[in-house]
Amino acid sequence: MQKSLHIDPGKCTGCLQCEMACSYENEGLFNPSKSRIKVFTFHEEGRFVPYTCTQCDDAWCMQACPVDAIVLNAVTGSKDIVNDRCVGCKVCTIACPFGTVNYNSTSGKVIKCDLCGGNPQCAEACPTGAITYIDADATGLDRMRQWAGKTDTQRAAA
Amino acid sequence: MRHVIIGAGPAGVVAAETLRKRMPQADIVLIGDEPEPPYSRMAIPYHLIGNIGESGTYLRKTEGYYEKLGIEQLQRRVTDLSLAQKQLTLDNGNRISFDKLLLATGSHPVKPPVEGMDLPGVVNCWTLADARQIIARSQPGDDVVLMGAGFIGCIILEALARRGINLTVVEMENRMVPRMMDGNSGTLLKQWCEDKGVRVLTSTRVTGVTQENGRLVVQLDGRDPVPVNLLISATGVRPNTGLAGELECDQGIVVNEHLQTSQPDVYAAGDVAEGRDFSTGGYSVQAIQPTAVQHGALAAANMSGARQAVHQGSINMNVLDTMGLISGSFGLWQGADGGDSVTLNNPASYRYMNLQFADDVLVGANTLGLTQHVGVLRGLIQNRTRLGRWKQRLLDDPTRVMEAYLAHHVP
Amino acid sequence: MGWTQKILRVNLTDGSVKSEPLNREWAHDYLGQRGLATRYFVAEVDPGVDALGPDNKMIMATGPLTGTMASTGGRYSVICKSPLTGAIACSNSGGFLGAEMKNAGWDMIIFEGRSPTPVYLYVENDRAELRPADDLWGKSVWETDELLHKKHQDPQLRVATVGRAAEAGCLYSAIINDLHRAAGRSGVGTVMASKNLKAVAIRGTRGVGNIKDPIRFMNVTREQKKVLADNAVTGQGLPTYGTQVLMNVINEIGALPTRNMREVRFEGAGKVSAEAMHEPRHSDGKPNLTTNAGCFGCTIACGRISTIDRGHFSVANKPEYWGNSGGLEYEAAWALGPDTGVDDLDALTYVNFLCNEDGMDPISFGSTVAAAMELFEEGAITTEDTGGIELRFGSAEALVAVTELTARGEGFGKALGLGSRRLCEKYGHPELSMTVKSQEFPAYDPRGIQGMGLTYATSNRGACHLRSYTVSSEVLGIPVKTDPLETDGKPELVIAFQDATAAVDSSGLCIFTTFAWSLENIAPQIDAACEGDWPVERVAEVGARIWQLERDFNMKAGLTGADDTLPGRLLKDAANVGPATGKVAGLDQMLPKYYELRGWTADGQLTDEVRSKFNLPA
Amino acid sequence: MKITLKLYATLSDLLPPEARSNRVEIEVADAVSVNELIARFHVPPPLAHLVLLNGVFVAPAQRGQPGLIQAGDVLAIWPPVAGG
Repeated sequence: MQKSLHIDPGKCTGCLQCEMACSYENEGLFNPSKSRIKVFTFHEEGRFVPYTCTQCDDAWCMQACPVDAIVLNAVTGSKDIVNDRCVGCKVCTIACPFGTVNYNSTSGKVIKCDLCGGNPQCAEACPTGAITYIDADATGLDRMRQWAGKTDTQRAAA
Repeated sequence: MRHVIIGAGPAGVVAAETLRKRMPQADIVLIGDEPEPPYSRMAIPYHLIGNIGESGTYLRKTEGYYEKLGIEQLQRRVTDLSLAQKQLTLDNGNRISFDKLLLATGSHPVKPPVEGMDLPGVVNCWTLADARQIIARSQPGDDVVLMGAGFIGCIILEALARRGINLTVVEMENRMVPRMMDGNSGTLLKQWCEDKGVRVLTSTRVTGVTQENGRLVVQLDGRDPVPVNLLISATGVRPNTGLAGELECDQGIVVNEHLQTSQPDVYAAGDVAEGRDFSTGGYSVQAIQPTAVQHGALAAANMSGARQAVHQGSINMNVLDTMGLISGSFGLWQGADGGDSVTLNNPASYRYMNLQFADDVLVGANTLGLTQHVGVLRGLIQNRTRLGRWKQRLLDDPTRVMEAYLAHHVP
Repeated sequence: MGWTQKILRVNLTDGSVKSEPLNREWAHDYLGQRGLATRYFVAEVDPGVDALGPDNKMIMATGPLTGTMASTGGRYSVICKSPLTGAIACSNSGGFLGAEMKNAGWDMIIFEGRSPTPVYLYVENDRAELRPADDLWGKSVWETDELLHKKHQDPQLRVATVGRAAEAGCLYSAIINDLHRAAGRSGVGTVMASKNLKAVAIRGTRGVGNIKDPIRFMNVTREQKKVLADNAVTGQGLPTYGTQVLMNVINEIGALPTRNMREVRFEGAGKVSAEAMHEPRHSDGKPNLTTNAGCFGCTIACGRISTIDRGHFSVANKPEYWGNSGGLEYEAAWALGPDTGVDDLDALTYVNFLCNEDGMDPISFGSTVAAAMELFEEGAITTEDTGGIELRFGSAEALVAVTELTARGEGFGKALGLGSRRLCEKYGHPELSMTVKSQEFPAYDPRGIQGMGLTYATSNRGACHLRSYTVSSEVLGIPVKTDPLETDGKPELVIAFQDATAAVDSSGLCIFTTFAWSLENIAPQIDAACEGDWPVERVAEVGARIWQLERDFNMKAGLTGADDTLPGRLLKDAANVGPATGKVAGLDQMLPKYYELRGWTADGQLTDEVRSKFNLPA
Repeated sequence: MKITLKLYATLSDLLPPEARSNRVEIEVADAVSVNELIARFHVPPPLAHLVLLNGVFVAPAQRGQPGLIQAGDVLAIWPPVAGG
């Protein structure tokens, strides 16, 4: 059974442990600015929303990449950046309508969530259960993907 | 069933892949007229910088990729196309017949109507062959003029500047990237480049090129001529419509919402196609990578089967890295009639943001210095998200686009 | 290492900004944040300096664990000489600014001099510069935060700023970061404003690395987070009810200072308690509390995010206050509520918003209003002084009116901005000021919690609960229960808490972890991160050294043992209700022993022996 | 005899419905112990952490003693809590 990240904003306190865990796993530093998951604060509403890539099926980023630097991870279903191939053209950053592929000016390449190869550290670190890594069926991922489908003008044919 | 695709750029390659996925048995022929494996022009600047070798520009990296998919590749120029006979002729005289044809012939650099553009030392920056010339002819200390500060010109600026050459950019419009960025941001981009030591002459025309003592002399209107070792011409591209024949053409080959040309078995995709524009609802040539890919996949879907895949229109968008300053443009960045807009302009920090609305829907944007979550600008535009009270919030502070998006799309 | 080993020195007088290496020897003796910044401060500033003059300095300092994955590792402190107390000021804040500073690559920022015109400091990693703030001067904290975000077009920018209270000279002005987290006490915001420094805006993208043993650090911080999660207080109580859960507790034991500490129980406590914040309102069916929130890296998340009833008189025509913002914490709720006799939860929440919006310490502010109310009821001030406000105990309308005035430095708010001691002296009744070293009390009556009497009297920054929170032991039984009415053993308890707190305040962690953690849990986290060996004993010794150093500065600044006292009301007027009935604060039974245990002379001066034991500067 | 019982924080829900502001007046046997009341109102023993009789802490060892509670007394109970 494929798993996916399930995010429950109602449980999030905005502590950013997820961002630190992510950056530590991927960059070897505690550095929220380089995190693949980002917590957005809705001050007026008193709401915190962690957000990252939903690993959508016909990934826009993957299709738009001109140099084959975003590939499907057959095990986890994630769409992974191949650093050696990425030239930093940023086309994927504008192609992703979810805003979850970001340019890292330090490396000159883009970064996105790769589910830490199947052991997402954000979920490990989350103290409140706002981020969990569970069976894809239970995550409401389908709902997200439906929406992705609406965005994806090509998929009318699918 | 034989599907022939002319053009081995992103539109052609994605179309071939899509066809194969949908039609395991079909003959698929991919014809490209350059002597390399299908590659990406987008990646050429990074090759010029030296970050990647030529193979780093290739669209697909796996060894034997096309063979494995059973896609027949021909490195040939198509010299003639007979729609009546459903047959094309290659430059070696061979003829190929097809059941369905995709024209993904791309575009070519415009040759400005200026005397001397044929002289040796005048090059385009479009193909890998051009890149080789530029690398060979721009040695440290050389004088180079880059003619045109459009998308291509800007994206190779850093590569040129890093080669240690003495660079002058000449642009006839009043700002950089005039077809992508508005006055404020285009002007800021110029200032950025000048701060980095690049001479940028806007509102300046090249009036002619001559040859003196083995060097070129670039004549400018109202300014002293500039002697150079190399003149790079990057003044825009035009669709390669040479094979269109009796197909309906305007700027490019006109296609309907199925990417079909006026001839039912002939489709067009990518830079050569004049397809539906998401923002305007009209038809235009976009000549950008995401649109090429979208066209290719959609055209192939229609070529492969009875079901009709409808193209809702591509959103015109661009992202550009000009010597480290990142700019973006989305949709109707020039604004919609009667719509509201908001601008944040901080020249001191090279940050700029302009959002354009129609009613309470985001329809366009220009950004400078924004690298995080930029894709949501596309998401908001393409979903026609009704922003409600978030419109006012964005008018108050346009940097909150990600929140505006999440507020509508996260339960 | 933990430290970035770089400090930023900002000279506001000449506008220069420069980087210098961290003094590692001092870091090894004082750890970071509170301790290390104090070490720099005493080395650079004459103790006799005018707190609001250009020669005072202001240091913003992180700890070695700030910006790391250690739970609550997001703290920073502000150190300067206090204009309120004349003693050393050290105010600690959470939120996200401290971690951002560390992410930008700085252990601390030292501000010196005074800018000729309003400026703000913009820091983006290595790049730091002073920029004009003429357009920000006169703006509230919330407006400044928004303007800076727009100016830099960076939603991730973290901002610490002063509001209009500080600009108007209010002596207990806070520095507010992230809209509602405060370096609140002792007027550090007043010092910042006196330097014409409006704000500090930081963006750090370098990250925090430099951990001595990263694998061990990840393991030990993970284990310790589990300790916090499994503990009933830090895992359940604080996230659910926040610090406000104390309102009913302290009232029940008869130690809730009420109406300027005239009484020890407040009949309206329940209406302004944590439990009340959970109750759905009659008007809109929503509770005051929307959610709990964590500061950077905090796995406890005690922060309150609250709304005010839109129909409440305080905000009825002010939609800008209808959204969520930082809600009531216990000390603020007490000072604004029981101490002023006001039991209107919406009014207190609104006043708390205003304290954040314009940067005032709600403890000092509420206590000062309480003193003013008593002055009013005694006839020492009249509506002529207050501009027509009937400043009586229990009046929510009066409280709201004077808060608006004080936040903006208008009318009678100017007098309230002086703080309780100066206000009461101005109107001829110094005995009505409930202060130590001119700083207002927090929310525990020493008649009912004896250890807090000694805590207040000996606190190095004037009356304060956060220098040694013996309530933890005397009331809550953490780590062991002691009798709150007993004075025996309290000097030892106070010293243990004072030293441990100084160490925690220097680490980058939050003192609230100590409801579940002791130094035994904290030292291994420091040890895994920092250069050298950091056994528990060394961390404890750092705490003791810091305490002595702060005391030393205060003595050199002209304070004496005579300042280690409490208002007469607490020493002479016995509690008349509850368990403490008949009791006064037994300070005289504790202070001599405290001095002795500290190794000080009978009049509270440091000895050469102590100086040499702790290797204090001359 | 009648006494006042107060349950706070997470224990609030264990109060009978007639309780107001976390307090309720109850009828108890003359020699009732604290522990008997803790059991009667289903307070899980580990959550009966802070037990105050008329504001004075009742140590765990005293909670089984009969006769500690007098008519008119106020017994207040909290789970482990802290603040500051």
